[in-house]
Formats: sequence, C-alpha cells, structure tokens
Amino acid sequence: MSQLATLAPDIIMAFGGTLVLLLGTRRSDKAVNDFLRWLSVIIIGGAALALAYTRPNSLPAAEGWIISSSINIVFGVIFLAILAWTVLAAKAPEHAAGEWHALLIYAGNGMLILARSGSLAALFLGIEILSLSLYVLISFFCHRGMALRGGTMYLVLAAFASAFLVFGLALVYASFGTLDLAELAQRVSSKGLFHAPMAMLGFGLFIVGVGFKLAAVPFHMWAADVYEASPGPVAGLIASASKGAVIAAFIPFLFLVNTHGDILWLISAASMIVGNLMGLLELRVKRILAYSSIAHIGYILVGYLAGYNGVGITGVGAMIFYVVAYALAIAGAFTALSFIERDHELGVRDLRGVARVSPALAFCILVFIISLAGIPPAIGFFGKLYLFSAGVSAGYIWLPVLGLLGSAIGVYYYLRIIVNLYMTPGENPNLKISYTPLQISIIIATAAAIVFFGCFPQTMITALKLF
Amino acid sequence: MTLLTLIVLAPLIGALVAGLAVRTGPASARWAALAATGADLLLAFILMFFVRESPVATSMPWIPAIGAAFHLEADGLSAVLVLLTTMLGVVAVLISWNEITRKVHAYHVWLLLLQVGILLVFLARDIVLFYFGWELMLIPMFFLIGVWGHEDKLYSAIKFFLFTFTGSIFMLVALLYVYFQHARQYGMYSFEIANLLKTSLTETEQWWVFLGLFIGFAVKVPLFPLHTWLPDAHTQAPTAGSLILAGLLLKTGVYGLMRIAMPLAPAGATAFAPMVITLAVAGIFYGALVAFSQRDFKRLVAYSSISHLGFVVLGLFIGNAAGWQGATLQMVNHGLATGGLFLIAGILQQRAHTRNFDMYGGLWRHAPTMGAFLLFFAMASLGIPGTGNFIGELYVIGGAFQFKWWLGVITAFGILFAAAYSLRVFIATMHGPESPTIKHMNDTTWVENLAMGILVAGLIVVGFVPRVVTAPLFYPPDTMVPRDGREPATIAAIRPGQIVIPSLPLISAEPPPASFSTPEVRK
Amino acid sequence: MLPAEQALILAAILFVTGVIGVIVRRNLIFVLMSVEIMFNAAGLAFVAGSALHGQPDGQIFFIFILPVAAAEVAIGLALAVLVFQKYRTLDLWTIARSREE
Amino acid sequence: MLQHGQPILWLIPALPAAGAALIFLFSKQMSGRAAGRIACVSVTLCFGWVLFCSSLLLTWPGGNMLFFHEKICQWLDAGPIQSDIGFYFDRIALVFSIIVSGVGLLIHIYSCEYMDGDEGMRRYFGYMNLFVASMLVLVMADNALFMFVGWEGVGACSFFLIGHWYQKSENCVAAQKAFLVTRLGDIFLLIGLLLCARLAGVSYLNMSGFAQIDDMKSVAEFGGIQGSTLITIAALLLLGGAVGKSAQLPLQTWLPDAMAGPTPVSALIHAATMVTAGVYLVARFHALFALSPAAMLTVAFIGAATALYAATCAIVQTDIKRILAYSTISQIGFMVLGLGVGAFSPGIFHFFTHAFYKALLFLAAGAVIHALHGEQNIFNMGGLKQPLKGIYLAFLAGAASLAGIPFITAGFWSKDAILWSALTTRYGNAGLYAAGLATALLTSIYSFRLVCIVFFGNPRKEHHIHPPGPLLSWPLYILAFFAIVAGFINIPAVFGAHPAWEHFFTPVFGEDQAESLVHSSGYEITATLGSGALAIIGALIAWRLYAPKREPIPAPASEIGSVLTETPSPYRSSLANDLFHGWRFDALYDALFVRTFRIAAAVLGWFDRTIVDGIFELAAAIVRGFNTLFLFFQNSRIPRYALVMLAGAVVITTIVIMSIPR
Repeated sequence: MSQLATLAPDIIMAFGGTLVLLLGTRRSDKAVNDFLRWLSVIIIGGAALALAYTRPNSLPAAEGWIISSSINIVFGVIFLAILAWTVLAAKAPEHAAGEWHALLIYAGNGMLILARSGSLAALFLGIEILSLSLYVLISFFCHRGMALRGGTMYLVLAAFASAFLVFGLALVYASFGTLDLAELAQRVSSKGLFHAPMAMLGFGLFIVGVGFKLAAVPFHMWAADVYEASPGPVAGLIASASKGAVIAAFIPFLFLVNTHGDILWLISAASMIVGNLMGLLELRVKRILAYSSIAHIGYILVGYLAGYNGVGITGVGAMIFYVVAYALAIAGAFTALSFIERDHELGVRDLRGVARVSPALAFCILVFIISLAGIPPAIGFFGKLYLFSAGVSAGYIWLPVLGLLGSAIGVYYYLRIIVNLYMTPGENPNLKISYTPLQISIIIATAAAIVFFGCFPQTMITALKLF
Repeated sequence: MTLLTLIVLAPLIGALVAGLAVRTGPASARWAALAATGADLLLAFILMFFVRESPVATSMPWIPAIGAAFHLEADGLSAVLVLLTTMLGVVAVLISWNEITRKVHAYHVWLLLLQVGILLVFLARDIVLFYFGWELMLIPMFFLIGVWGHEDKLYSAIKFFLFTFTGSIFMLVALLYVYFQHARQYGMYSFEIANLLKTSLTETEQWWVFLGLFIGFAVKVPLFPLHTWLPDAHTQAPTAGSLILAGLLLKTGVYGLMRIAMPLAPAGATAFAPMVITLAVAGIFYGALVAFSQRDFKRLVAYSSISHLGFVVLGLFIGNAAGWQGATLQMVNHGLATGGLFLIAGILQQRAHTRNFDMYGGLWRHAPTMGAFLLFFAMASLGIPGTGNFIGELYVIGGAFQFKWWLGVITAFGILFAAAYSLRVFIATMHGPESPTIKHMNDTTWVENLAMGILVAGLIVVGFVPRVVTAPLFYPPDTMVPRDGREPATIAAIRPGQIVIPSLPLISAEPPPASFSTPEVRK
Repeated sequence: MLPAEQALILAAILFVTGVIGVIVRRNLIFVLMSVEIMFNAAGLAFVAGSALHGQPDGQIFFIFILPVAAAEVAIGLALAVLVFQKYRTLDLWTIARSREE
Repeated sequence: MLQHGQPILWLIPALPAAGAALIFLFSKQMSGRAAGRIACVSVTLCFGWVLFCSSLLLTWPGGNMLFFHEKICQWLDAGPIQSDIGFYFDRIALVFSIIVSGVGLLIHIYSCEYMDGDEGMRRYFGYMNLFVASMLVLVMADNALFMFVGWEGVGACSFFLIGHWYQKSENCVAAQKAFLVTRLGDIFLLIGLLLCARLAGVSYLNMSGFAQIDDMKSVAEFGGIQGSTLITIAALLLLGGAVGKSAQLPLQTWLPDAMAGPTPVSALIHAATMVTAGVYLVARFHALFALSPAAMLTVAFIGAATALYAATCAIVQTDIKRILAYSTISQIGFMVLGLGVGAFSPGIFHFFTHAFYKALLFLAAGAVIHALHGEQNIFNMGGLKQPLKGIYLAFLAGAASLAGIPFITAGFWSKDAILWSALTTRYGNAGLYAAGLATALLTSIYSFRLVCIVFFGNPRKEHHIHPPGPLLSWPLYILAFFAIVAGFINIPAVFGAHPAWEHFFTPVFGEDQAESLVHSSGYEITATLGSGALAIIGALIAWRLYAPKREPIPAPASEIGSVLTETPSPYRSSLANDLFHGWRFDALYDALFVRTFRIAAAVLGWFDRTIVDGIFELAAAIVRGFNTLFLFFQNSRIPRYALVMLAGAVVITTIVIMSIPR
C-alpha cells in the first residue's frame, strides 16, 4: 500500500497524460484547449500533492527503483511546479492541444522518475521518457524547417549520448553487479572505485551521457541549435526542469567527485568559460539564452563538486536553490520572449520598442535577465552566491573565480538584450506582441517572485527545506 | 533603531511612488523623488545627531541559513557618508528638474534605487548585505547612463558595467574565503563584518584576500591604471548620473577599502601598501596631467577625479591618523566639489549642447551666477583654503610627510598640478572672447542655484569646521583611527613588506570538514 | 559458451563501430542505425555483466533498452520522413546548410 | 592670553568679508555704485576698528602689552597638523593691518571713480573686499596654517582681479600665470611649515609659540639629514613661499604680467600689500631664520639680486605700469635684503613707506591712464604737466620718494636704513651694499625718466584729456603727504632725531636684530649723504637723457598696447630688448616648464587613450578571438557535433585511464 502511495504521482501523471491525449483527439477549439490546459494543471497539481504528501524515507517502491527521500521529493515538486507553470504560461498550439499537453505531462513523468530514481534502470528509463517527449515537443511545429532540424539533431545526439550513458552503466554493472543505487554506493565505498577500472571507465562514459543532457562543455554543441528550434516554453523546459531532473538523478553519484573530480572540475570550468564566450557576440536571443544555459550548468556543477560541504548551505542545497532560481528566470525569459511574434528568428534588434509597446513585458524580461546575470535584487544573485560559497568551502577557489569571470563575460550579452529593450532608439514597425491576460499575469508573478525571493532568500530556503 | 531602516527605505518608497505614478504627469515623479530624498536628508541629519553619542545600529535576521543578517550600523564614517549621499541625492533630483524631460518616472525610479544601493553599502555591517547593495548600484547606474546619457552612452554604460562587475568578482571570492575560514575556526557561520574580523588568517591568506578585495575596490575607486571606464562613464552620463558617479560611487570603493579590505587583511594591506601608494601617487599626477590635456569639460573633471582619489587612497595607506582623516575628508570634499563641477558641465551642455572647451568662452557676461559657482568649485578643486579640499589635501600631505618626508614633498606638488587644470576649466569657459555658441546663454535658474548652493554650503562648512566630518570618526575603535591620533589599530605599522606570492592548490586534496554538512539533506 | 569478458570486448567493439558510424556517415538513416548499434552494444554489455554476476538485473535492463531504442527509432524515422519531405535529402550536411525558413 | 577688555579681533577681517558677502549675495539687486559704497563703508569701519585696536594695544595700562590673542575655535586636528581659528595682534600685525586697511580704504575710494561705469563693478568691489579680508587674515592669523588661508585667499583674489577684464585672453593668461607661479611658492611654504611642525612640534606654528625655537636645535636628525641642515632647509622652504608671493628671483615673472588688472588692483595688491606678504612671512619667522646664517645669506642675496635685476628691467620698459611693476619687485628686493641682513625693522619700515609711495605712484599712473582713456605706453604721452597739475605733483612726490631724494622723502630714510644695515650688520657685506647702491642709482634714473617722459615736453600723440574727479584726486594727495612725511618717524639717531620705529619693534624682534643694527655716527652720516647724492645724480642723469629740450626719444618701432611678453621688441639694441623682456626669464621658463608640462600632458593624454585603453581593448579582442574559436564547430552539422562529443569522451576516458592507479 505504501509502495502504491510512493508510486502515486507517477501513476497520476501517466494516466493523466494519456487521458489528456485521448480527450484532445476529439475536437480542437479554444474552449477545449482551455479545458485541456486546466485539466493538465489539475493532473500535475494532483501528482505534486501526492508527491508532497509522501512521507520522506518511506519504503522504496518497485523493487527500489523509486525512492523518496526528502531531497527527491523537493526536486519532484519543483519540476512539477515548473511543468505546471509552463502549461499555464505557454501558448498551446491550436490544432493539437491534446498532444501538446500530453507530451508535456509525459515529459514531467520522465522528470519525476529521474528525480526519484533509486536504480540505474529507473534512471535510464526516466531519461528516455523525458527525451522521447522532448523530441516531439521540439519539432512540434514541424512545418518549420528549423524545428525539424532541431528535433532531428536533438534526437540523434541525445540517442548518441544515451548510448554512451547506458554503455557506461553496463560497464558499471558488469563491474559491481548491482543496479540499485544505494547498493552501488555502498559497494563503491567498500571496494574502492580505484580498484575497479572498468567501473571507472563506465562512470566516465556515464558522465558523457549526463554531460550531454546538461549541455555541459564539450557536450554542449546541440544547445544553441535546439533551443533556437524549440518553441519558447519547451526551450525553457529543457533548460530548466529537464536539466534539473538530470542533476537530481546525478546527485546519488556524488561519490564520483572523489574519483572523477578532475573531470567534473574541467567540465565545470570549461562550461562556465566557453558557454559565456560563445554567447559573447550572438545576436539571436534564444541562442544567447542557450549559451548562457551552458554556463549556468557550469555554475551548478560547482555546487555538485562541493557536494555536502558548505558553510550554512551545502553544495547540494545550493544546487537545488540554483535550479529553482535559474528555472524561474530562464523559463520566464523563454516564455516571455515567445510573446513577441515574428516570422524569423528573434534577434536582439527585434526587441527594440518592446519597452514602449508593453512596458510590463519589457520589465519582466529585464528582471529575468538580471536574475540570469546574477545581479541583485534578483534571486539569481543568491543562487550564485550560495554555489560559489559552497565551492569555496569545499576548497575550490579557482572554480568560483573562473565562474565569476565567465559571468562577467556573460554580462556583456545580457546587457545587449537590455540595451536593445530599453536604450536603442529607432522604430520597430514589425513589432507585434500578443499574450493572454493569464500569460502576462503569470509572467509578472514570476518576475515578482524573482525579486521577492531576491530580497528575502530565506523564505525560499525555508520553503525548500534546505537548511 | 528603525532610523537606519527608514533611511534605506525612504528612497525605496519614493521609487515605488514614482514608479506607480507613471500615468500622471512628470511633476509627480519629481516631487515624489524630492520628497523622498529630502526626507532622507532630514533623517541623515538626525542620524548625525545620534551618532555623536554612540553608533546607531539595527539588526534583524535576514538569511539565517548562511548567517547573513540585515545588519545596518552607522558609526561616524558611515553617518558622514550617508549624509553626503542624501545631500547629493537631493541635489541630483534638483538638477534633473529641468534637464530630464524623457521618461521622467523611470529616471527617478532608477535614481532612487541607486541611492538605496549606495546607502546599503555605507550602512551594511554584513558582507552579504554589503555586496547586495554593491551590485544593486550597477543596474540603475547602467540605465541612467544608457537611457539618459549623451552621444556615446551605450559604449560607456556597458564599459562601466563590465569593469565594476568584473572587479567585484574577485572581491566576492575573497570574502567567501574569509567567511569559510571564519566558520571553520569558530564553528559558527556568520557574514557579520565584526565576526569576520576575528578570523585569523595567515599572512599568505591575507595576501590573497587583500588582493581579491583590492581589485574589486580599486576598480571602483578607480585607482590608476584601472580607471579607464571612468572618463567615458562620467562624460556620457546625465548630470545627476555624473554627480552620483563621482560623488558617491567612487566613494563606495574607498569605503570598501576602509571598512572591509584593510581591517580584514591588515597584513595584506601592509604588504600591498608600497604598491598602492605608488599607484596612488602616480594617479595624482597622471590624472592631473591627462585632465589638463582634455578638451571635453566632463572628461577633464573625470580625470581630475582620478587625481583626487589618488589623494584619498594615499591617505588610507600611509597608515597614520592624519592620512586617514584626510582621506575621509577628501572623500566628502571631492563629492561636493567635483559634483559641483559636473553640475556646471551638465548645465552648460544642456544650454550649449556641447562640452568642448573650444566652443565656450566669455560666458561670464551672460551667466555671472554660474560663473561665480564655477569659480568656487574650481577653486575648491584646486584646494583653496576655506574649502574642505584644502584641509583634506593638507591632512594627506601632512600624513604622507609624517610617513616618509619625500612622499609628502612629492604629493604636495600634486596641488600645483590641480591648479593647472582647475584654472583651465574656469578660464576656458568663463574667460576669453565671447564664443558664438553661447550667444543666448541663460544664467542658472533658481533650482540650479539651490542645488549648487547646497554643495557650496557643504564645502565651506567642511572648510572651516572640518570636525563635523572628522570628529565622529572615532567610533568604533576596532576599525577606525583612535581619538588621540595613535596609529590605526588595523594597520599598525605599515612598512615595506616582503611580498611573497603564495600558491593555492587547484583542487583541494584534503577531505572537506565534516562538521558543516547538513544531516537533513544528506541521504 | 562465450566467456563474459570476451562478450564485453565484443560489446566494446560494437560500440566503437557505432560511434564511428555516427561520426563518419552523413545520411540520417545510417546515423540512426549506428546509434542502434551502440544501444545494442550496451545491451550486450549488460547481458554479459549479468552473466558475470549471475544476476538477472542486467537482462531486465536489456529488455528496457529494446523498447526505448525502438521508440527512438520510431520518432527518428518519422522525423526523417518529414525532413525528406521538406528538404528532399537526408544528407545531414546539406540540411545543416539550409537555413531558409 | 585673553586679556580682559581686549577688543574683538575677528571683527577686523569680518567687516570687509561681510561687505563682500553682501555684494555677492545681492549683486543682482544692486548697482555698481552701490557696491562701491558698501565696499568703502565696510573698509572704513574696518580701518576704524584697526585703529581702535592699535591704540588700545599701544596704550594698554602698564604699557607692557605685547599682543592680543583671540582663539575662536579649534580648526584642524590631525596628528602633526593642529591649528585653531584665532587671531594674533602684535606690532607686526598692527603695522601691516593699518597699511592694508588704510591704503586699502584710499584705493577703494579711488576705485569708486576709476571703475565707474565698468560692467563688472560689483564683482570688482566684491573681490576687493574679499582681498582686504584675506589679507587681514594673513597678517593677523595666530598660527601659520590659518595664515595660509589668508595667504591662498589673497592669491585667489589676485587671480580674480588680474583677470577682471576677462574678455581679453591675455589678461586671463596673466591671471593664470600669477596664480600658478605663486602657488609653486606656496607649496614650498606648505612643506616648510610641515617640516617646522615636524622639527619643533605643532605649536611652533603658532605665532606665539616661538618659545620652542630651541627645541628645533635639539633635533638631531630626520630623514637622514642633520638638525642644523634641517633648519636651513626649513627656512629656505619658507623663503620659497615668500619668493613666490613677493615676486623675487627666480619666481618674479608673474608680477609684470599681473599689471593686466585694473590699476587700483595693481596699487593695492601688486604694490602695497599682497606682494609684501613674503616680507611679512620672513619677519614673522625671524627666529627660525636667525638660527641659520646660510638661510639669512640666501635671503639677503636674493633680495639684492632681485633689487638690481628689476631695476635694470625697469629702466627700459615702455609701459607705465610695467615700469612701476618692476620697481615694485626691486623695492621688495630691498626689503628682503634688509631682512636678510638681519635688519628686520628697517625691512618693515621700507614696506611701510613703500606702501604709501608705490600706491601713490600706481594710483597716479591710473589717473593718467584714466585721463588718456586707457593709454599706457609712456611714449604716447608727454606734456601732461599742465593739464594734470595735481596728478603731476602727486606723482612727482611719489617718484621722489621712490628715487630716495634725500632728507625730504620717506623713501630716502627707509632705503637708507636698509643700505646701512647691508653694510654693517653681522650678515651684511660690501657686495650687498654695492648692489644696493647700484640699485638706488638705477631707481632714481628710471623714476625720473618716467616723470620726464610722461609729464614734460610736448604731447607725442593727440589725446582728449579727461580730467580727474575728486575721488580720484584726494586719495592721491593723502598718499602723497604720507609718501613725504612717513619717513620722519625713523630718522637715525645720528641726525639727532629719535628713531621711534626701531624702538617700536624691539619687543618683537628682540635680540634677533638688536645687536645687528650697528650705529656709528661718522660712517653713518657719510653713507647717508652718499646714498642721497646717488639719488640726486640719478635724477640728473635722467634729466639729461630725457629732458624735453632734447629731441624726443624716437618712439618704439611699434605701438605697445599690450603688457604681455609677446610684445615685439621695441629697441634696436638687443641688450635693451633682453632687459625689456625681463632678461628673457619668461622664454626660459616657457621652454623649461610650461612646454614640458604641456607636452607631458599631451603625451599622457595620448597614452591614456591609446595604451591604457588599448590594453583593455586588447583583452576584449582576445576574448572575441576565443569566441570565434569556440564557434568554429557551431555549424549545425550533426556528425561534427558528435565528433566534438566524442573528443570530449576520449579526453574523459584518457583522464580516467591516467587516474587509475597501477
């Protein structure tokens, strides 16, 4: 019974997704779309409620595949919240609202499994469910060649990376003979990873796979193309929740820091520097955000390297905080930018005049950008502060230095967005902005939340039970 | 107790009111901003009154998870700088009264937010809060330059932002390191400056910590040769932006050195002192010479700031009471005098649409009041006795003389150089044959006169009663120079220290301390 | 009966073959096939590991890999069809060049 | 220190300061004449108060009151820099403040007519009042740092007033030059004060703190320099300040150019008062100078050299004001010479008489210029004796006094006292005396050259002569009176008179000069007669050379309208031209300092734009280069992306394999 309670969120999501899919096939008009939207929100909310009421450390379900410690539950709730947010704020396609919402829910299901995986198999399964949904979501508007190309690219490369990941897991399994994460961690610590070369290699390949999902350097090449190809909300989802879920799934492997620490250090440093450098002269807004997301993964990895070390907030706590902070900003930014309609790729020049036509939207974008850049009074500032504080506490001095240097480079392209929003004169006659009251209020609420948490970060720490 | 909170909140409320009143006419924003800054000025005067007795403090938990508190405290130094901030805040609103006609509401919102950030920096006794305020200043200033600036505004705004932001990075890492060391040594985590001061750091650690902090603050000061953002930013900013940039933002860098860098890493300060002193003295002359070669009014004043700030930094690092007090005085004086010069530059640009000296000349006939003000500010800038600048420079020179006689002698000649460019400012605009550009120049309006009059009054008061600035400086004795003029406790005896460049390991090999992991999150 | 170690080596060879295929081929279909080879290599490794430890987990994992790979290919082929409809080619370099909308 | 019943001293500078404040604050509401009236009234009140204070000091019951001291409040308080705002009124301050306020008053009254109708009249009177206030602070400050306020204040006012007619660029350049050159001296002064404070403690800078002078001797070493050398250095640094302010060699170049200001300004600031601040300074710090024979010798040498130098320049000038400017330099040289040979009270005595006759000369010259509508070149004048009778007489009195016509003029007695001291005191020698005599001869020649050319003969150019009004004339007559009689208060004892002046200062200078003033009747009478004869001879030479009977000197090749050094050389003889240009000091300084400064500024400006900025631009370029590098593979080609991933995987695998312990 308690196993069933643990599995309840997944069940709700799986069945709910299918329900939405089935309902959506009948007819599509605005009423139905709205109905499906709210139904999806209810389903996701139900799953979140079920998750939230799971007692931490209750029995592992499904032979230990799904576990529920407090940290996993927190992660799960976060992802569901982001998902619900996306469903509400996104502009669902008129013609296929059912599929759209169903796929989002499936993706959420994948994230949920990822966040709570207790076994290598569940981890793999979660990643794949998530990825499969995302392939379709990315190329959802397949009449656009870019969407098609992006979807194909993501599919091929994700599969390529998954193959690395699963092969690595196979080597690990061949070395230790268990799929259960707790068991694995125990065996690793008793046997010592250095004495299992095959497992070392396997974990190396595993990092390749994870690195791809996180778009960490050097597995980041897809990010710019795919983000640009995706519908705004989906890009936001990929950047925030999808990555967060992989991070959550990666946390049980913290023991890797001892053996693969150098590799992770390099990946983190490279991501922070290269990501920001790549974005430096970019003129297309979504690509800018894509490059910045590469850098942000680098920052998050600093927290990962710090692990459970840290003064006040541990590296893991900082990571969770950062995932939330980052998700709010990046999902908000992608969605807000999707309100600006255009028939070509959105360039920074297209942002001219937004501040005049819609001051509220412009201001929200400003807040999101400030948060991404890590400048007070936005929450992103504290996210970085915690991460780097944990990093310093764990003895990594140079990573925060590199990270902050990278973010200083990054400021350059963030500023370019702000400059075009507010400071560039000239008319932009093609500017068309459309959003529903619901959408704009959600965006404003998000921006307000970013500023509120940016001024009172303790409230968020308390809410996330990070202390 | 709530006084300090009110001081910080007043401009914030003003910003909210100005922002929300966006549907009404521009006057509403102006009056809201004036009311907010005026109230703030009043509060600052009250604060000065209280601070004479003892430091005023207020503290409440902010982010207990990491040991950060909303801890504001005003001792003499903070109170003086808060007074300066609020004073210049009022002046900034006044001077913008006629100048700003575009997006008036947004302008005042940014102006007031900027003031919030500056006040936080001057009042915070908690590193996180300090850094919060520090970074909070960036965006408003960026907007002030970028939206309301002059022809080359975007380049300058971005340059300003990138320089100061990059500098602050090193500062943050250094602060985090001290925070971590403190936690390790005392088993409690706290960002309170008072607590962090107890941390014992080895000389090597102090060297690094000071380096990090110094880079952050020196960019802001700005110390030669990190000054290159400053002329551009000053030149392109709107008048009030230049005023606040010169009068306050540069001071935050100095204040950071005084309040954080030097107390936190005294040995580091000692080791760096020879280099910093060299740079400061070089800056005095370099700034003055380059200023002299400028043709752009604002650029000239901007370079003069580098020169003046050289005096300030020199005063800090020679390590005696005279230098310390001179630096503090000079901070205030520079804010008022250079601020005044920027006001004139702004007024001129608004009327003549140029900042080029070649276009001016013979202005006195048309604008005698402006001429009188300019004359006063130029004289103050070259350190005429009777204005505060003289005393500030005298203290610094005297301190330098006490430290090393030849240093005092060299520094004294900085005054001559200051005279060269200050006179040039005045003569090039007011004297000479009448320039056709300014044929129909109006004299200053009463609002402008009021704004500049505040600065003049401040300079004269400081010039004859410098004790209003220096007398309250003696609290608390931990970080400030003691009353009887003994050497400051923080940099006990500065001597040319041996600079040892230590190496930090790339990746920490030792196991992290277990005591700080949080069991609740641990799986 | 193949020793488990040799099976693992075979798996590695297969994996590398797949990797090389992805890198070298420019046609979408062949790239997808190469990815399949990599997945199967992983499956083989799992089965070998299962045999090494005498546990069923690895084989169960393999069973999971199969439908996942199938689903990937299903979507991949669907996309390939759309790509071909749009660009009249499956050459990945040509597609990459065509930036028109 | 504060005596019951002593007068309020701060009122003395406060009265003109209040006048200045009143004029400035309400300048838009008042006319120029009203400003003039306010200024005159405030200075009159001030003068009255000064006289009252002086009489109180001199007639203090018991007769032993040496000074009033009034401390207002603490001012500076930082380590080695301690200072109060306070006033100190002793006999030196008394003499100086009487001259400043008294002569100042006359010049204010004179200005009311002279500046009438000038556009900047309010500004003019505001700054004049401010100057009087600053000068009074300078001479009455109770410590050296507070004195520095007045010291710089008068410099600033001098700057404002030289540039009064600001629309001519030359005037502004002159004003700037005056300020910068004097400020160079001020820096030496400042360093000197700091050194004094370092050597003998801060209270040494108090005017009443000379008791600690002996502490200074005890300083063994500072900065690796021996104590006695340090005292000399300190004294020389103070001398640097004096040299700058008093336009002595080598910082004399600003004063001739400073004549660009209105003539009353030249009379007040650049003749009677401000330029003598150096004399005041050395007299004030006489105790310090007395400790160092080397410093005294330097002072005397500079004084003598300057006196001679300026006299040679004055003899060839063509501008009436420039002649007087050089003569001022020369006469201050005399004063400095007197101080340098230890004759402090004769030095001040010469200041006292000089203030009258030089102010008189300037004001009279101003009246001439006023009458000729701004004409300043003496070779465009001539024959003014008849139309300007009163002015001629006054001018003649002044010139006679300047030349030192024996027995009947003030200048004779004061100059002679200095000459006698130069020969006889401990620090004096024959060389200094000879230089003094030569200067006296030259002085007489150029004085009467001026009188001859301007007032005698026929007009060289047609002028519509504008007769002077009473406000212009009466100050001249008053000054002329003093220029004649002021000397009689210190006729040496050998002539059977009572040298009141010398005894007047005995309490101040005490032993520092008592033994140095030697009086021996026979020689002294001879010397006095000799120097008197020299003055007469000089006058005769001038008469012979420039008397109207002869053909008038051919007018210079070109009109000399400007007072600036750019003026083309008027003489055929190159020696005369060199003298005309002040021995070409300006060209030398221009090449040495001004041009160096400008070039350095330009080079550094270029350096800042190009190199410093360039370094950061370079950094930005490098960053951009990396951007290009990392975007190299960013071309949407899926297999290429996979290749990059593979490369990453290979690197990871390699690191893993490397890290496996063997």
